[in-house]
Amino acid sequence: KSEEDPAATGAGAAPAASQVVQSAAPGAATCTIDQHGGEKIDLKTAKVGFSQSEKEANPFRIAETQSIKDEAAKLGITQLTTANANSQFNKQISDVEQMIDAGVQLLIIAPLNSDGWDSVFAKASAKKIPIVTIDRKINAAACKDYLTFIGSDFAEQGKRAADEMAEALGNKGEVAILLGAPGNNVTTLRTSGFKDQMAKIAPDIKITFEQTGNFSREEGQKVAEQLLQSKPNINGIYGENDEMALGAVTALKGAGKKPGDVKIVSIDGTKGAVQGIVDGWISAVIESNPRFGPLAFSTAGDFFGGKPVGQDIIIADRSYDESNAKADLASAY
Amino acid sequence: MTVLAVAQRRAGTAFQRQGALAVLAVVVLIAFGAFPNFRSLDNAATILVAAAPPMLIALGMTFVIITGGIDLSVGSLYVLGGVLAAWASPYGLLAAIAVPLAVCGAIGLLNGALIAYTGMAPFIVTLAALLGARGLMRAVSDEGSTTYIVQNDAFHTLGTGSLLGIGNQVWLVAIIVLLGMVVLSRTRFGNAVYAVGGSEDAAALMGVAVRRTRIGVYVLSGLLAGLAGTINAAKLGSGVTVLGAGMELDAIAAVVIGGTLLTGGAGTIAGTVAGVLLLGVIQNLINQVGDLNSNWQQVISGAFLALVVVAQTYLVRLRRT
Amino acid sequence: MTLLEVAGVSKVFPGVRALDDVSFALRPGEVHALVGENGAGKSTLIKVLTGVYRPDAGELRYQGEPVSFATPMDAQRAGISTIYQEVNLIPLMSVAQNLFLGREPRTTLGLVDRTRMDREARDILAGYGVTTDVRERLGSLPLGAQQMVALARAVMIDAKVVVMDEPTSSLEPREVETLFGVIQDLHERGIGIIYVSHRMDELYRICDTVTILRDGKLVHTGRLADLERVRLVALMLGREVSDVRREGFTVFSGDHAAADDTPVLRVSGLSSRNRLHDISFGVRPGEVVGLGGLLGAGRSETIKAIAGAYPVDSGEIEVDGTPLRHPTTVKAVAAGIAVQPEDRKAEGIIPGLSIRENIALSILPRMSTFGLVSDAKIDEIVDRFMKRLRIKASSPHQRVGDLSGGNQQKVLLARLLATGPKVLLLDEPTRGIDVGAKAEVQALIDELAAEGLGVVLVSSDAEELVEGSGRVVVLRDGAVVGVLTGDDVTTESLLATIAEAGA
Amino acid sequence: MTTLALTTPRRADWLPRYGVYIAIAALVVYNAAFTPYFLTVSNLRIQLIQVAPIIIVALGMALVIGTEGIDLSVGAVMALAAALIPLYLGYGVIAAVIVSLLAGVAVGLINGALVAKVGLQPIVATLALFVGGRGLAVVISDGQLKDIRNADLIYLGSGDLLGIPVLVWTAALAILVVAFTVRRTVFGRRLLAIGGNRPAAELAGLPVQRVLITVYVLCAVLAAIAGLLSVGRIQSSDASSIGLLIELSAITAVVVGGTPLTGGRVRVLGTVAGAVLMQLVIATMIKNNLPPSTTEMVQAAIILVAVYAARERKTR
Ligand SMILES: Nc1ncnc2c1ncn2[C@@H]1O[C@H](COP(=O)(O)OP(=O)(O)OP(=O)(O)O)[C@@H](O)[C@H]1O
Ligand SMILES: Nc1ncnc2c1ncn2[C@@H]1O[C@H](COP(=O)(O)OP(=O)(O)OP(=O)(O)O)[C@@H](O)[C@H]1O
Ligand SMILES: [Mg+2]
Ligand SMILES: [Mg+2]
Repeated sequence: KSEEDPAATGAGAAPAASQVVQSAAPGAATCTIDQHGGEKIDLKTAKVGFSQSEKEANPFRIAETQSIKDEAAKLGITQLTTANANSQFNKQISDVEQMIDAGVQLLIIAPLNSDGWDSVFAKASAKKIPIVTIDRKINAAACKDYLTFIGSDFAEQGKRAADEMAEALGNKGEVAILLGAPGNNVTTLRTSGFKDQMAKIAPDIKITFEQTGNFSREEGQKVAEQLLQSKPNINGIYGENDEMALGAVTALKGAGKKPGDVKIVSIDGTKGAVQGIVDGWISAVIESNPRFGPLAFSTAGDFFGGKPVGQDIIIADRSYDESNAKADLASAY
Repeated sequence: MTVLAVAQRRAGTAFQRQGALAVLAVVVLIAFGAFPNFRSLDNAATILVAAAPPMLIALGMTFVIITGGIDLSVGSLYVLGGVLAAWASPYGLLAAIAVPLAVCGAIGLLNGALIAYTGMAPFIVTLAALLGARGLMRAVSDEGSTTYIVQNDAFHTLGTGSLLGIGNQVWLVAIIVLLGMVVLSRTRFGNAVYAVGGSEDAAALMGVAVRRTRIGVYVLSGLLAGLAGTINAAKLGSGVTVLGAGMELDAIAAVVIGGTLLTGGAGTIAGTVAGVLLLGVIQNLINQVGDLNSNWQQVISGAFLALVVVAQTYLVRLRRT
Repeated sequence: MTLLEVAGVSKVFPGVRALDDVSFALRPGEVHALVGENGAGKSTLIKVLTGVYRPDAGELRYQGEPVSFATPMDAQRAGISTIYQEVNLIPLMSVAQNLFLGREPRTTLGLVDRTRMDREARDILAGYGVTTDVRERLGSLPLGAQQMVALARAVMIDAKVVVMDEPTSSLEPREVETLFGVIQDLHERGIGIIYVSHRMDELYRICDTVTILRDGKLVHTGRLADLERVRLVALMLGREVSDVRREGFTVFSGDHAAADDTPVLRVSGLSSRNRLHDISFGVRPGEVVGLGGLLGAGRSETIKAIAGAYPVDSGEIEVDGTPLRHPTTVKAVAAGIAVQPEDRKAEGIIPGLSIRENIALSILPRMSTFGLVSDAKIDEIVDRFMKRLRIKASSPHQRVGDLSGGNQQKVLLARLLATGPKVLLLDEPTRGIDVGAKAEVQALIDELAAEGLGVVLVSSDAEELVEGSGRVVVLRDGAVVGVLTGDDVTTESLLATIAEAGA
Repeated sequence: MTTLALTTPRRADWLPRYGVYIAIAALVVYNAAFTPYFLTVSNLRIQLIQVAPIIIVALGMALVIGTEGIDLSVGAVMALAAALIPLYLGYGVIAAVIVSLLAGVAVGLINGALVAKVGLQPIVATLALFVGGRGLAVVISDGQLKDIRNADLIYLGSGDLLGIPVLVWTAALAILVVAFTVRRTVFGRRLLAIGGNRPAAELAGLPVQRVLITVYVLCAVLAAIAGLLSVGRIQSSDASSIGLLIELSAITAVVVGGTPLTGGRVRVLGTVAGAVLMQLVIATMIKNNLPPSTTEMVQAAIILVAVYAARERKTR
């Protein structure tokens, strides 16, 4: 028997907001099965492999894996094999290679890292297996090494976070960044995007503190505690994911601050964070939608059906603030 | 220690070595029956290629553990090696290999020197090295945000190319493992390694150069970890920075499953090889099962680890009586 | 011309001045006895001579040249090889490897030439009466054989000086003879020998000169022949010749048991794996029962089996009439059995802990209320036993690891006695301890028997065994091959029994 | 044997004993000079709160290391405790706490049995649960991070008692209990004896297996306590990240505090000091906004220096 969870009640009932593609710029590169190679097959009977990068232990990964599985089930794809690399890159490489050996005809990969896929590409292109990479991009040639990338633009997310922060602070003040795991592309892009945009739109906002919270709530809280103690006059905290932002919220409570004393902006759009907006602790959350299932399979379907598919399918991420938080809470993941 | 205890230990290690090989054989047979995909040659090749870097690391770890020591820094050195290799690749094949080996060897030397001359516990010295080497890796890759791309075809083929359908690095590792066996069982250094682990004081009184031997094994371990990172970089085509966490523990587990005594003085490379392959095969099987939740995977790996080690110990007991 | 010489060496350990301005000289071809009480500084002096310790003061001269050995290896290279007090070989490595470690024969490729190594090892060891398979782990050999390997190793390198620190302490008579043969041969080859032993008769048999240490100081050096036995002992102990003569050397006064007493310990049909076969004997209160036999006969195993430290397959053990089922060490101690293991360092003392902690170890529950130890109670007990056993230490808080062999042994005995046992199992209680301490320990055993304890005594020293025990049970290959009682308890009949059982 | 009075302290003996404290002092001085708002109550409070769980775990680890063992599973235990809390919070905080402590007991029994009865090397015995334990914890909490709203539990992790955080009180209590156990109790002395020479302890009739199992249970229970307090502190239960890599921090604290890995000795206050030292290092790095690379290399250096100072010198 577990504690009643008001946030949970009603959740799931509400329609999970599925991904929407940004209206692709005209003339954006596309890819067809002739360009890529390989023969047309029926997705239903195809052997599909999905390689997840991190443990399904945070909302994003859970939702991502689930949506792939659900969609496969929905389309009646029976031969779906999944593997999880538990954040060990070498494991992900051998996971995928093993799938190729097992003769999968379509690979959906959530890469742990953007580089280091040469051996996989070598193996896959030999068998002309199309690779759809989701959420993180791989630094290689689309339509050749891999088929297409479906996901958010992390730098863009950083930019939008900067906009929200600038607005919340009225273009002046001191801001701290809770960085994600060091060396992670997501971290790098969400940081650069935020900084560049901030420098452009609000030069009076100084970024005086950057420490990693490793995408975890506990570490986010620890770092935030140290921050608030040694920089009492900080005005804003940018969390590169919701977990760290929520850690910061706990830290603020601990430091006796009131909602709104320190503006918090973060990225992901998990229930907890959106609830945080409702409660007034968080100013804005940029969504990073993990429900890749429908888009991934429809793209693959089009591809095998001979239709051209975009090489860079960027999804339009929503954003939450006090205006829509309450309404959209249920559709957050 | 009483003479009998030693006799038991002896029987123990002898059996444990066979034990690891036996368990491996059993598991492989079961897999053959259960999973059609497991039987393919490609799959075997995949397992071997994936096992190549851990094999090198476990090889070095075997030497260290036989001297009664332990090396926790290998995981970090592995990543560092890869990053340095990719970073140095533009300067040619030689540089791509020499630079990581030089740096990792140097860190191994530092480990060994501190352990041999200050009498600090290997566990803590190499734990510090684990942190230090990782810090160094972040420093050269500006906090890990830059991933250096391998820019040397010769080096690249070392990782991706293959000979007789088996990856080049598998051949390379096989050769190194064989060399390791010779060094351990047929050279004075090898004997010294066993002697130091068997009884440091006795070894010293018998005129073994204890310090030089200790330093030697840590340098070796450092070099092999660095090389593991290097060949891995050659395979991945870049110096990935998000690797190696917990690699040291996998290596230790493999060595122990291979029947090497953590207390030192006894152990074989053949056993270690079996240990590494065993872990690799298990991983492969867990994947064969298809959609197994990642957390369950961990539970199973843990349970299996306990199972193997406990089984061995009891088999040893039986053997004793 | 002197071969090896030290002048005015001193060595201080925390709390102890182990060597105090000691001088010592060894001539070629001389067999030089180095004697002294436990803790006199013999081993320390040897370790200074062989580069294990660096002296705090003093000069070391070798073949006339001043030298200082940084490591034992340096000393070895210079031709000084040593057999240390505790067998210092590597149990997990093969006999041959132990013999050749560091100087293995190599093939043209520079690889170790196993076949040649094994062959040579076999030939060399044969000369020392060791005929086991040289590829066996050294550890599987009996201690005696191990000692022989150490000896062979020491003599193999063309040494100019051979140092032996209590080499016979774990040798059986036959092996001792082999050893003396070797020494004789070295002597003739003009090699200098430093010989440390607590066994008087050995010293007088083979040594030319003697140097006596007491409390780290030099008290006498000169020709041994000119030195009367009692006088030597008097010098060692720093007592008057007269009282030494009065007390004599062995202090056993004989049997205290009344024939009709019911046995306090009864062992019947004890069998264990392939080491012990159907061993039965009883010990009456006040009786000292000796276990005789050669090394490897299974005496230690017998004792450990009784103490619950060695698996028992069948057989019964009764203490004071109450049977001890599935004995564990815990049950055994509770039942009143106290065991002093053969290997003091590995299984006896806890070197890192203080004398105090070691003595109180087995009786902590009695020293405590509700699990809280009372230091007052402990101090009282510890004080009593340190006095009674004359334990020599800077304080009850000294690390036992830093004590000399004899004193470590006494601390161990103190721990056993503190438990107020009914039965004492003593495995080589006087191995490697000096005449003074030896006499004290023997007297103690006697005294305890007189108080009505049952004692089981294992000793490789036939004399001690015979004089100490009222009855001797002779073992061989883990089985009883004879029991000596009454007037039969003599060295001759003991050796005879062992011999004929062998035949 | 002329005996130099032991009362005259040995040369350079104070260094091993007080090295850690000196290091702490040095660090405090540095921060006082260069870090704003360092010498403030609020800072002391935060550092204590953050170090408390590590101290609690390290104390258990110190006991295990005292027996010449090591326990890699403490992080997994924290995760298990954390995972169970929300499942039973419905029955009230007491129930939840008890359940999570029981989880600790269970893990401790397994580790202890593997070490004492089966006779595995501690590092291997606990490696199994290190690998599997966290996975199990995440399975139990089916991968979900669960927010905690139970006031009582939050009080345990975030509340104050007489102006001092409950977390800190708990750590202080744990220190006292462990110190007392080691110094004054039969169990403590036996523990040290076993660490000093196990075969000897067996022959001396000590209940070796029982003591060993108890030690591992104690260690795991302390870890469980740390786990549930952390849940109360971060006001959510995240089995996948709670106590991650804490085993290394704990071991570091113990060894930096001067407890030898070879067993036979346990330095409780040293362990606490070790934990505090490492906490101060991290705090200093964060407050001065240094990148991870620097932090890690500095940590490495400090560990080496501290352990070098605290190491046992061999007389030669
Ligand atoms: N490593 C050490 N640390 C501290 N004290 C020591 C050390 N080694 C020896 N001692 C002390 O030095 C003194 C001499 O010890 P040593 O071993 O030389 O005596 P010994 O003559 O060999 O005695 P035994 O006949 O029992 O072997 C003893 O009091 C002993 O306690
Ligand atoms: N034939 C044998 N088979 C197996 N182990 C043996 C054999 N002979 C000796 N050993 C081992 O060698 C050890 C050394 O022999 P040890 O001298 O201890 O025998 P012992 O009869 O106990 O003599 P003592 O007690 O006088 O030393 C024994 O404890 C035993 O474990
Ligand atoms: Mg001596
Ligand atoms: Mg014996």
